[in-house]
Amino acid sequence: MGKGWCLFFLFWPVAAVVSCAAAPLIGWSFPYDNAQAASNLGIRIDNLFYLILAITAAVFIGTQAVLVYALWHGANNRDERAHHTHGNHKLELIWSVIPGAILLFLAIYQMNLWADFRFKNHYPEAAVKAPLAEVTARQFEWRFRYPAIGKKLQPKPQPDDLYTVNELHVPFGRPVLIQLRSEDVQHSFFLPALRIKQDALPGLQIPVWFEANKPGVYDLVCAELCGWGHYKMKAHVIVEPEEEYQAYLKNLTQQQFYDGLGNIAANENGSESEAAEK
Amino acid sequence: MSDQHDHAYVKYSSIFYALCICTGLSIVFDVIDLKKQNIIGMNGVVLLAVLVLAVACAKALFVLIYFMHLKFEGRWKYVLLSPTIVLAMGLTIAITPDIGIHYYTNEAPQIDYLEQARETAAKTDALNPEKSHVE
Amino acid sequence: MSVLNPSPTGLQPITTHQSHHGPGNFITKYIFSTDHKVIAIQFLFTTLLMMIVGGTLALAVRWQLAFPWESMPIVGPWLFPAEGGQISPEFYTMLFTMHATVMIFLVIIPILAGTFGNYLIPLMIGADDMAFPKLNMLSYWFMWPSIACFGMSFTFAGGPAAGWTSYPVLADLAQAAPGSGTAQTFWLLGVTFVGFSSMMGSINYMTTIINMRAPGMTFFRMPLSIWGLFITAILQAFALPVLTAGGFMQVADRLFGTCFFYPSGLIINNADPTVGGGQPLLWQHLFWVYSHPAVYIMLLPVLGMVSDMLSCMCRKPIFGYKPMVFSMSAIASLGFIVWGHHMFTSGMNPAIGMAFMVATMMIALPSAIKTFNWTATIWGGKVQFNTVTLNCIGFLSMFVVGGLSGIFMAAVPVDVYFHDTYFIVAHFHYVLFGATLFGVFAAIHFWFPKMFGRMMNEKLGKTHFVLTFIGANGTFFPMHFLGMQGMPRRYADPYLHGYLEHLLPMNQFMTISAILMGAAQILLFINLFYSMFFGPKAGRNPWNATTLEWAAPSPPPHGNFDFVPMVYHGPNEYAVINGDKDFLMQTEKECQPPTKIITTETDTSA
Amino acid sequence: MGLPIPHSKLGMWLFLATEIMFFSAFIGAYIVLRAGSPGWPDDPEITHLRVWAGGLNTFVLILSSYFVVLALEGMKVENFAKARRYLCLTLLLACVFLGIKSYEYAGKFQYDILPGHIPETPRMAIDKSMREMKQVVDQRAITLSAAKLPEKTEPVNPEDTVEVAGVTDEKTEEVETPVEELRQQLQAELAAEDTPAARKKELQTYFDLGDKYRKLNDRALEESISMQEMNKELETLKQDPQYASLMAPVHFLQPIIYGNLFASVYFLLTGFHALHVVIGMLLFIIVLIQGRRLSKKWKDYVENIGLYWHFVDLVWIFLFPLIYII
Ligand code: HEA
Ligand code: HEA
Ligand code: CUA
Ligand SMILES: [Cu+2]
Repeated sequence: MGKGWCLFFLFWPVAAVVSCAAAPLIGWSFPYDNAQAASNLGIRIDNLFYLILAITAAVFIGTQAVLVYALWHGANNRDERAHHTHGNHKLELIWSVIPGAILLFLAIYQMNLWADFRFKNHYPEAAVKAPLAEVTARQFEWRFRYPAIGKKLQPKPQPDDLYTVNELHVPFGRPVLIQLRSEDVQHSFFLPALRIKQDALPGLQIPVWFEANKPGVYDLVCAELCGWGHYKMKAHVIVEPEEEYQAYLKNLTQQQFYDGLGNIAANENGSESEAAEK
Repeated sequence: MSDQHDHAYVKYSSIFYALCICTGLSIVFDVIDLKKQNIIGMNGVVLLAVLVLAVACAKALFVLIYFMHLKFEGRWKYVLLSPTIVLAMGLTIAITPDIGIHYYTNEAPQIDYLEQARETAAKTDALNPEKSHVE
Repeated sequence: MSVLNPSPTGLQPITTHQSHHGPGNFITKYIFSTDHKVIAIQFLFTTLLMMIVGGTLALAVRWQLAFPWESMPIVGPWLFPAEGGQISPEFYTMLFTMHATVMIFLVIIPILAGTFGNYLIPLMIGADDMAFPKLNMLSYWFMWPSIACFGMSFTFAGGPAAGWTSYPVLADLAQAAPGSGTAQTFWLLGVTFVGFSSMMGSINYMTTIINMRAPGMTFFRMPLSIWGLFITAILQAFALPVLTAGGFMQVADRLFGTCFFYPSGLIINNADPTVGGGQPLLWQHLFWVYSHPAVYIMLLPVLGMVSDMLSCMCRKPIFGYKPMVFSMSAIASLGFIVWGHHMFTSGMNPAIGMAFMVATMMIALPSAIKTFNWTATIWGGKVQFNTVTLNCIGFLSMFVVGGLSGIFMAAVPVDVYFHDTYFIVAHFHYVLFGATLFGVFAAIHFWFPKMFGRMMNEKLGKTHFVLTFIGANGTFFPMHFLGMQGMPRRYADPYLHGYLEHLLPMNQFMTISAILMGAAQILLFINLFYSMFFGPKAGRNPWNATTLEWAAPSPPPHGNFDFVPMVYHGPNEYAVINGDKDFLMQTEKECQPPTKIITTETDTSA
Repeated sequence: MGLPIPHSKLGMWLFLATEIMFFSAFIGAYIVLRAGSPGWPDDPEITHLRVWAGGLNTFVLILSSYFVVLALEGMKVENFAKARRYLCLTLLLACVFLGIKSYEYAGKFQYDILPGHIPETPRMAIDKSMREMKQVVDQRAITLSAAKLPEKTEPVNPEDTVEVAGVTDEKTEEVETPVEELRQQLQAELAAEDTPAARKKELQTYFDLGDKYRKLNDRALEESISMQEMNKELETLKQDPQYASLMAPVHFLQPIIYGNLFASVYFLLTGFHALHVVIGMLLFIIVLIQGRRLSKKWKDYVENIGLYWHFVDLVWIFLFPLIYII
């Protein structure tokens, strides 16, 4: 009887480990392109993930193996009485210090990565100097505001700014910075491919930087509950080479300031509604 | 304790007077209007806050120790009250970096209002030197 | 089954019920009872009822995820005739909000503190009742206004629409979530009422444990269950007022035009810009200051009870009693300083984010100590494979999975990716369902004989365990993979997004597992009700356990003990070397020499 | 086993610990919100906070705390008459406290310093004044015509504004009393020969006020009026005996930056404190209605409510400097 149960409790961790090991092979892993992050920071995050995965896998296999072994013995214990003990100080010490050391190591190990991602004084200077765009989340769409070509992004909207909805173009190969804000409730700027996530908080303007290293079209989704349409804040981030990006901006300027007579009225106010594509 | 209650009785009234004096003291701090001054290199508001809160703590201690008889209680009072106070203060301190100070750009329109108010105040001051109510 | 003879070691039997007015008529006996055991059983049935509600809501959530926008079977056409029986996105939001609310506030917290806290505390420390029996009764009856409020918010247009975390601005302003105006207010009131209920309970438990222990029951002779419940009560007492305060602020925002949680100038749903000045992050802090300790409130009693049960079922003293106590205290005190790990991506100051990350990493340490101590308790024991043990082992292996996934999220950079994806959902279902509920199942089977005087059916119990275990793993393990693939939580239709399209089959598999798991719960209910009336009679001490409650009659009478409880040693004296039996109850001064054959009396009181 | 104090007292102390957490959440929220809001209003001229009122209340509470201690002394020596006397005095002082508090609240209502009501810029203030004045004028039109044609003023059908259950919050279009129509009727009435003189005078006042409003409103819309000027205009109108009674609901408005947050915090903190005072009063009343039946049995009870009352005092001791002085 007892042995059957031991097998039952053996079966499940084995299944878990096997499915985890098989996961990358059958695509149950990070999304896109061979589970490779599309940014260097993302790759570092993935590596941290794999490190933790290795540690936790070892801990998981270890604890489950010992558990099943102990159960197996306990089930077959023919002694009249169990072994009488109230504990063992040395053992307690060992199994407090070792996990403690591992955890402390993990905590310290990741600090740099976190600092690079979020500490303002670690942001790449080039990106901070010329923010790419302002991203405004609202129920239930993403709005983007680029500065006019050759100008700098101002905190307040300017008449010659360029606007798009639900489509953000980003050049690759250089770090870029967006100013994230929200017009109504809380949203979250989630770019799975780049392992970027940052909530858009009403009342704050949060700078987020990233550096895409692969061209492509990536999904941008909202990861903070923002109302009934939370699931449909669907947008794309299009990562393209610098020239294409510049061309895109030019094109956008033309579209937005076309006065219907074949002229580009670059300095008149570009109304939002005109720019809204969808 | 009941054998010495006469003694305690006298004490209660002196505690009461001490509390009144403290209250008077904090009103005095308000009246001399420390806010506008800059004493010993300290921002007036901070100095005022430190002073009146110190007075408040003194008062609180009086009430706790004598009126609430903590002086006569066993050691459980420390076990109960010290974690509470640590948690209560810790809570405030822990949320200060997020809400009391803004790490990211504060977009509150009030900041613009403040700017506008300063401008108009400067204008009206130039026009008529009367005190205007605008902050 | 050997029955303990309560008198050999000089226990004085109580002949008259001193100081105890009799139970009175039906109403004071069963409905407005002040007897902690009756209140506990009231809590038990209420929470089990609520579990059906919460579970059914979960199944509706799963239905939408597996068959998006398809008409719900049976109830759909009746609920939403207009939409052709399909779940609308608002309704989906309400579903998971209410699912979490019901499960957390009306199932897990009350079943642990309300049922087991009430039942076990006086019995295990040798008191005749709680310190404040009337307050205890009130704490049960305050559940009902809260159930009523949640019910109201459920039926109101749109339902509460902000998740169980109720983040402002969405939850704060009626125009932010169309239709949920009044519902959200009712939701907040409901939370406030459960808050009052837990508050009264926790003050009562603390007072009882501090002041009413039987002679000889020093703190370090208390069973670990009592330690777990005691620390839980402390956590609750210190953390809950903060949520109550925050809740009042949010209610004021909604009803009285205050503006604690929203800034000026928001244009929501095309309404006029808001006039405010507050900050949404403040709510998140206040909420998690309570709700992180709350997740340990949902765990610590189970940690304690599992320790006692495992020790009994392996016939071995718990390995490292004091380390167990200290690690529970460490979990509780560290639990107060890690709340920020829910807010890593919320726009909080990254420096304190780092501090919270270190604290969160460190909180795994006491959990590790506990895990290893349990394993060491099993090691070398004589394991009895009954339902109780199986659920305990189930608890252990699920807790390790849930805890280890917590480590990923504690790592801030990784959490940046995992935050608000299904990885989180996997994590907390492993700890909440996997750990806590399995612990609760074990505890129900373990203390059922004491509560009702009859044993539960083993076959049904084992079948229930196997099906639940398979169902739970089948439902919740794949959630890790969903999370890795970046599927955000709280999505009514994730398949709208290109990179998630292919996840439908996996979700369907999970839904089938969930239905299996839900169906398995029916066995539990059958077992409970069948055994209450037809189970074999249990004596005083069917498990040969050592703690005080097993020395009392089953079920214990009003006033609990028919002798004056005296405690001589620690709670888990199993495998004693030279006794006539392999355990020594806390009431027994020393073992009888093994040669002497003890005459077992049948239950004296029943 | 346990501590050498009664359960009730231990329970009370534990409860007070939870109360400390409760108030520290409020106070902490206040402190951080204030620190995070540049330009928090602290000028008593603007916020209408009266330090003397707060100070007096502090004194009142301290005195009442002192009396509670004396009452407990009375209980200890079984001098129940003394205990009752002092408890009565405490109750009285609690009433005084609430009296002063309501005086302060009344002041806030008078200046409309209420959460959600406060304009934060001069423009908002002007707009709000104009809104209030428009309401006054329209209301006047309605009352005037109601005096003539009572059936015209049936209240708006309540069902029209009730939230329609289901999909959205959108209110069905509000059925407004067509003020413009009323105005024309009144105009005709004014012009008519047979209207009594008193009535004519009333009507004339109404039209004059209406004109004044429109002029002011035009200037407000053109943004050619400053807030000071606006307030001056309103003041002259209010001073005018003709309009004084009509203009009563119109406030002198001061823009207060972060005023709404300030008012929110003020009412939250003092409101919850006042709630605790009221609960304390109920507890005292429970003892006092025992009358002569007060006996030794009640000593613990008095001690515990005493502890509670001291705690209420303690909270105020912190609220006073935090709200009134800093
Ligand atoms: C009973 C409930 C419970 C418990 C016990 C825990 C335990 C833990 N939780 Fe969990 N958590 C929740 C319930 C719980 N959690 C809920 C409900 C949420 C989501 C709320 C929401 O957003 O809706 C959540 C969310 C949550 C987050 C936020 C994620 C996000 O939203 O971005 C984080 C991040 O750090 C986290 C971490 C942890 C950690 C580190 C532990 C640790 O305590 C775990 C410790 C245990 C172990 C580690 C296993 C045993 C140890 C060993 C075998 C030793 C060896 C191990 C090592 C050396 C690694 N949890
Ligand atoms: C203790 C807490 C607890 C428990 C026990 C559960 C149990 C379950 N949960 Fe829950 N869940 C939460 C707490 C809990 N959950 C929380 C906090 C959230 C977050 C909400 C938020 O985002 O705000 C959440 C969110 C959540 C989601 C994510 C929704 C989303 O983000 O979009 C899902 C999806 O699968 C889910 C599924 C389930 C399932 C299938 C069960 C099953 O285990 C349930 C099984 C039990 C039963 C079915 C009951 C028994 C029923 C009967 C006996 C009746 C008869 C049976 C039938 C009709 C079949 N839960
Ligand atoms: Cu925007 Cu979710
Ligand atoms: Cu947590």
